[in-house]
Amino acid sequence: MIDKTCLKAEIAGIKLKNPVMTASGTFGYGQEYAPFVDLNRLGAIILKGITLKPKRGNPPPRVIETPSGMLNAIGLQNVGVEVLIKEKLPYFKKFNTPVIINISGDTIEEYLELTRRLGEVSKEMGVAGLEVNISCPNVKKGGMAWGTDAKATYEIVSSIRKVTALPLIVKLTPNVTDIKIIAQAAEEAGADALSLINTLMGMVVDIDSRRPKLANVSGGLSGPAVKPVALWMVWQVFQTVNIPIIGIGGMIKVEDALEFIIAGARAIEIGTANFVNPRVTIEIIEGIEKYLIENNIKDITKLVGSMKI
Amino acid sequence: MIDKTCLKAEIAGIKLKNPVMTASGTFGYGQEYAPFVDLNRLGAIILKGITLKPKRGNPPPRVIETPSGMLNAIGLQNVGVEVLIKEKLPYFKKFNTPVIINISGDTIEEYLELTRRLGEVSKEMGVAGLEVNISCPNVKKGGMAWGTDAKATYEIVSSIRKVTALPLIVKLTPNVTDIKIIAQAAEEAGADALSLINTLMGMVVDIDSRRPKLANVSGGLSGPAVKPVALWMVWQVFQTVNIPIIGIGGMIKVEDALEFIIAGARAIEIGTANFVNPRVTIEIIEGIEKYLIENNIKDITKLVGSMKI
Amino acid sequence: MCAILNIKVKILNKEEVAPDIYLMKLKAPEIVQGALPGQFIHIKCSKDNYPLLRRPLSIHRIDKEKGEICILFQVVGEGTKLLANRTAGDNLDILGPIGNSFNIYPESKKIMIVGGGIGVAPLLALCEESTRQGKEVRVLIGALKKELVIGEENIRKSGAKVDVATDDGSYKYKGLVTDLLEGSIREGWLADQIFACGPKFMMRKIVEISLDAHIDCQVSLEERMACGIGACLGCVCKIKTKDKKEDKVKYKYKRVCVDGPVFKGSEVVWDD
Amino acid sequence: MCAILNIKVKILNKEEVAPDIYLMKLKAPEIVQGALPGQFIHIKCSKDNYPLLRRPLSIHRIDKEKGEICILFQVVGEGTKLLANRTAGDNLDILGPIGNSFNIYPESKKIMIVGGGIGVAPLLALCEESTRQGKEVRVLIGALKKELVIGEENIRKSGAKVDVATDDGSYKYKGLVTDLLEGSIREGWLADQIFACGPKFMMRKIVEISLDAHIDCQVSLEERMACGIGACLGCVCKIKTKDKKEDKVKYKYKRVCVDGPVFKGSEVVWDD
Ligand SMILES: Cc1cc2nc3c(=O)[nH]c(=O)nc-3n(C[C@H](O)[C@H](O)[C@H](O)COP(=O)(O)OP(=O)(O)OC[C@H]3O[C@@H](n4cnc5c(N)ncnc54)[C@H](O)[C@@H]3O)c2cc1C
Ligand SMILES: Cc1cc2nc3c(=O)[nH]c(=O)nc-3n(C[C@H](O)[C@H](O)[C@H](O)COP(=O)(O)OP(=O)(O)OC[C@H]3O[C@@H](n4cnc5c(N)ncnc54)[C@H](O)[C@@H]3O)c2cc1C
Ligand SMILES: Cc1cc2nc3c(=O)[nH]c(=O)nc-3n(C[C@H](O)[C@H](O)[C@H](O)COP(=O)(O)O)c2cc1C
Ligand SMILES: Cc1cc2nc3c(=O)[nH]c(=O)nc-3n(C[C@H](O)[C@H](O)[C@H](O)COP(=O)(O)O)c2cc1C
Ligand code: FES
Ligand code: FES
Repeated sequence: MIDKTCLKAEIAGIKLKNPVMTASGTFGYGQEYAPFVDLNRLGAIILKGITLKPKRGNPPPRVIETPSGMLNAIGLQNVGVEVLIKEKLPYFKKFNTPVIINISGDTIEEYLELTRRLGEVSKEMGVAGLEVNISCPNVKKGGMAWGTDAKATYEIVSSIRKVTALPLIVKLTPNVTDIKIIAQAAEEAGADALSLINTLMGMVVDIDSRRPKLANVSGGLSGPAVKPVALWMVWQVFQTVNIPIIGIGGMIKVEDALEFIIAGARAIEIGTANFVNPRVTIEIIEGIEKYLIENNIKDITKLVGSMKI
Repeated sequence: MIDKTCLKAEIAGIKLKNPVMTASGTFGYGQEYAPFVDLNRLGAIILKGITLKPKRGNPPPRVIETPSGMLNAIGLQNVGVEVLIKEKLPYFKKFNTPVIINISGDTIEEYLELTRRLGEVSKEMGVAGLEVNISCPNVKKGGMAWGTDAKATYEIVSSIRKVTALPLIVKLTPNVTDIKIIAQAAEEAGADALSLINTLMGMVVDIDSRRPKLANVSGGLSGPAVKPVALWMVWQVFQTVNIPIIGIGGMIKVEDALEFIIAGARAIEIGTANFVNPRVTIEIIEGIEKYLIENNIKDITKLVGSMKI
Repeated sequence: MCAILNIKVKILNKEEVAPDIYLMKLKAPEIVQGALPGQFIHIKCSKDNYPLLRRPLSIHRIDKEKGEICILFQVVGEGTKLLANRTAGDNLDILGPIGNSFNIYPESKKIMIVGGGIGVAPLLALCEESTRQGKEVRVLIGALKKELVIGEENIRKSGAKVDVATDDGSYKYKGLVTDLLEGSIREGWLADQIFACGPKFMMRKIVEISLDAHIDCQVSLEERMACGIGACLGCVCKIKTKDKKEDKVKYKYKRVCVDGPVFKGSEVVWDD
Repeated sequence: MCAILNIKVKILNKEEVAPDIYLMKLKAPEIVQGALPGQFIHIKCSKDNYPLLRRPLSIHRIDKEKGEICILFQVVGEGTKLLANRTAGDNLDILGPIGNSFNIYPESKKIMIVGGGIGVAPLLALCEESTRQGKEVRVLIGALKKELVIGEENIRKSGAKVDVATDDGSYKYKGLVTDLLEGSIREGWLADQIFACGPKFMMRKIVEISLDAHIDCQVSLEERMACGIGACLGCVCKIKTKDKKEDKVKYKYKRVCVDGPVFKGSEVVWDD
């Protein structure tokens, strides 16, 4: 048995100590989890989705538990890019973990302006890369509309590509007939990496009031319930594109993370599980290391996409 | 409080004692559940998907549990329509519950021949209607391909419509970008009712062997995990079409069934839950009746689609 | 406010104090020192991941000497049912203490505390702290019926004067606890602060009464939670904003978990 | 075969008989009369719906007089872990008895029973029935190591001759249980029937041995199950078909749950 292994990963040119990142919207602005997690140990931190202007978000109730999952309809409540730059990013100066900004907009112009603004400050504020959210199911305009159509995906990604040299991760929605086509469009448009999946559209009804349980009617399903769907999509996309894939969806224990890596994910994002176990990211990092050592795998890259069928 | 309520439903001209049916593939050929369920009490029985010729199905393992759900890749193993007619349908002569045949094929011609054959014997053998499966994710040819494209849906449904006067229920797949468009195509093509959802595509990986846990690689996700997705789709389709909707997906207790009815389902199908609790259909029928009485609802049709948003 | 910890605490005792209402004592020396009345803990009710999310429960009692806290909860669904099935000796995975706590002003002399149903849960700790600070404390408890009146004895023991209203009149005053509040104000017992926790309609009414009587009022809100630590923005409530010109809607969303759960009554926007 | 019932049975007793291996006694008068060696029950391990599906476990022992059955199981995942946590007095929701059972031919005089690991579970009932019918019974038990040898004593008590092989040699013969089988055949103890249950590779080897020795052999197969009653077609295994001309592949899928779990060794197609 070997006694050391290499967990390093490189995604879109971003160098990661290990492949474990935090999924946007589930780790706040990072600081909230600092009491539980040594942020220096994470592969990367992806912050709550940001927009050009602050966003109020949807009315409550915004979250509801479902069997082995949850629906959320936060509606992208966020402080806006300027407050992010002024008040949230400085916090990360003391850490050496890459910070990736998840961006959203109602229009292409908003995405572009946001990208430019983050580009301007990227060196100074330590923005390692952008994750372009074209898959948010909880906002009226924009959001998922981009991610459900290959042409729209190509258009927005290539537009963003033109205005930035920052590493560009495009986050895909599972609410599509064929995610391979969308993935290809994003790759052709210049994405450096793809992350998937965002949430599945869902609803829960209150049988007493006969109303939806979420004020927004629908919400996005996440958590263990969606893991099989996410894994299947990662595997599909892995066979289709040449850029790295970040797996997301329902991981709550190390075995789940390993499944994604074996199915082709070069890195992974942990979302809902943070709510259940705030130390889950660290436990998964340690678990991956243990698995690699026990299986005599000297470098995690050997495991990526190693699934035999 | 009222002391009696009416559970009757009519779907595609088929008269049901109550809205609770069994989902295809989860109730075998009916007889398997007779030790547990008085088949006369069911709204309708939908049998395992049938094809023109017998089908061997996929190699094992074919099923695997997932968080609050399961994946299956049976691959439509079935006895073929002739054995169905000769050996399976006669059993139902002693019951007065409508029997609906779920049909599949590799080509339009197969669907048509199957439809014609079942039409020929429908009077004699008591075939109440057909559920057209254009949404099976576990077969190589045909299957889901029809259900993921509006044009293909229109083509196959209108072709079948031309050769039969039998009540026609079209079963939709959730693996699409916009189920409303598919639903509309089926309605325009002459479907009498729609049933949704079939299973979501998913996969599970064995981290020891680094192989998919299902021999077929992917399978169809069902069970409580998918309920929020199914509910959302039922609600979407309910707002789009004028024909009745049969809700399917993850129901395991009466509250779940009520959610679907409130969201627009005139009837419901219970699938995976039969495996967990073989008497679940009866318990749900009784529970719906209790709810209606307690809420002073004299007729279940008042509840259908009563969701306020 | 001290940092939120994620720890395993031992269940020392569990008791069904009223039908479907449980009192549970936890050994939690790590968090008891920093814990304040009005704060809550976020609990993993089962040993596996089903149900998935944690459940927020108020800190009912804080015993700094023994290093113990109590929770008082009603079984309403799967999470609380599983929690009620946990037994003494078991370890419970909790996050806490969380939230801003009730703010007792040093200058306040008279404190009115109003609890409805299981809403009394966070109020015993508040009551004990208020009497400890030498305030004159009155407590009004509302419940559906006699068996569901909880905490009366402990609250009285803490030195507060207690009155009870039951909806069906099976115990003491028949009617709403808000009637008692109005009565006491009419009688001239004017508190410097009112604290309330209970059903929304009750708190809303109490806020109205307090505004009419010009008494400062704090309420403890509830909302469905995911993270419980301020990260997910799932648990928001509407809080009035100072009349900024650009802000047409005049409210913003604040997180119940870490911006609350206690808010000034006058700031809460009650809708539906 | 009697009808499959869905009943609640009381757990009378639970015991950890080896590391992570539990013996559980159930009061099940409704099903014990019709139960046969080789059949199984399909168990809801938890009280809620997580894990979702039932778990199949063989009937280890049938006590018709007392109306009791036993199960013997190894904790390998969530379902069996939850089952191991259930306690005496609890009710267990089961479906059963299910399956075709081992077929002891009336004319057989000598019976060889081979079990590997937890595969001995269904074999005690078979052994007791065989000796009851007056057969001469030999049992070979294989295990990884001494602590994991289970059932030896009860099997011996039933009147059978028992031999044991452990992989690490920590108890009796060091090596595979199939070595013992080959040895006994070499020594000239030729059974009329061989029954086997255990890991796939072991059963495959036993079938080979039995074919070479021209001894009729039955094996009990395992496959992942959903319904457990023949409806879902989830649990199939490959069974050879009589050489029909049209059938190129020469096998068909049969359901382990109701067409099995016991199959003729010579009919099973072993792949991967
Ligand atoms: C800050 C805070 C403190 C609380 N303190 C206490 C306490 O001390 N004692 C106590 O008994 N309860 C308290 N609650 C409510 C408690 O959290 C819920 O009753 C519990 O989460 C229900 O979980 P469940 O799984 O049993 O029910 P579920 O199955 O989740 O839901 C059952 C019903 O309970 C209601 N409910 C569920 N979650 C919440 C929630 N977060 N807020 C409001 N209603 C909810 C819903 O109406 C639902 O229909 C508190 C809630 C908050 C937000
Ligand atoms: C007819 C039949 C009779 C059985 N009798 C016994 C018995 O008497 N005693 C006993 O200990 N076990 C028996 N088994 C195996 C037992 O059903 C599984 O160990 C159990 O279902 C595992 O459930 P789990 O939730 O603990 O593990 P899971 O978390 O579901 O799985 C853990 C591991 O167990 C294996 N496994 C799970 N389900 C099965 C299955 N159905 N068949 C084979 N392997 C499986 C898998 O390799 C998996 O990696 C029997 C199986 C069958 C089909
Ligand atoms: C409360 C919540 C908020 C989320 N907010 C965002 C967001 O702002 N931007 C984004 O791209 N994804 C967002 N997501 C989606 C997650 O990043 C992730 O893609 C999804 O939850 C699936 O992963 P999980 O099952 O591990 O949670 C959010 C998810 C949750 C649960
Ligand atoms: C084991 C299994 C077999 C199935 N076979 C069929 C089938 O033959 N035809 C079909 O239309 N749907 C089939 N389905 C899908 C179900 O009918 C149903 O649409 C789906 O399982 C969702 O419902 P549920 O969550 O209640 O199980 C099958 C599902 C399962 C679990
Ligand atoms: S529960 Fe997540 S922010 Fe309050
Ligand atoms: S488990 Fe369903 S057919 Fe065997």
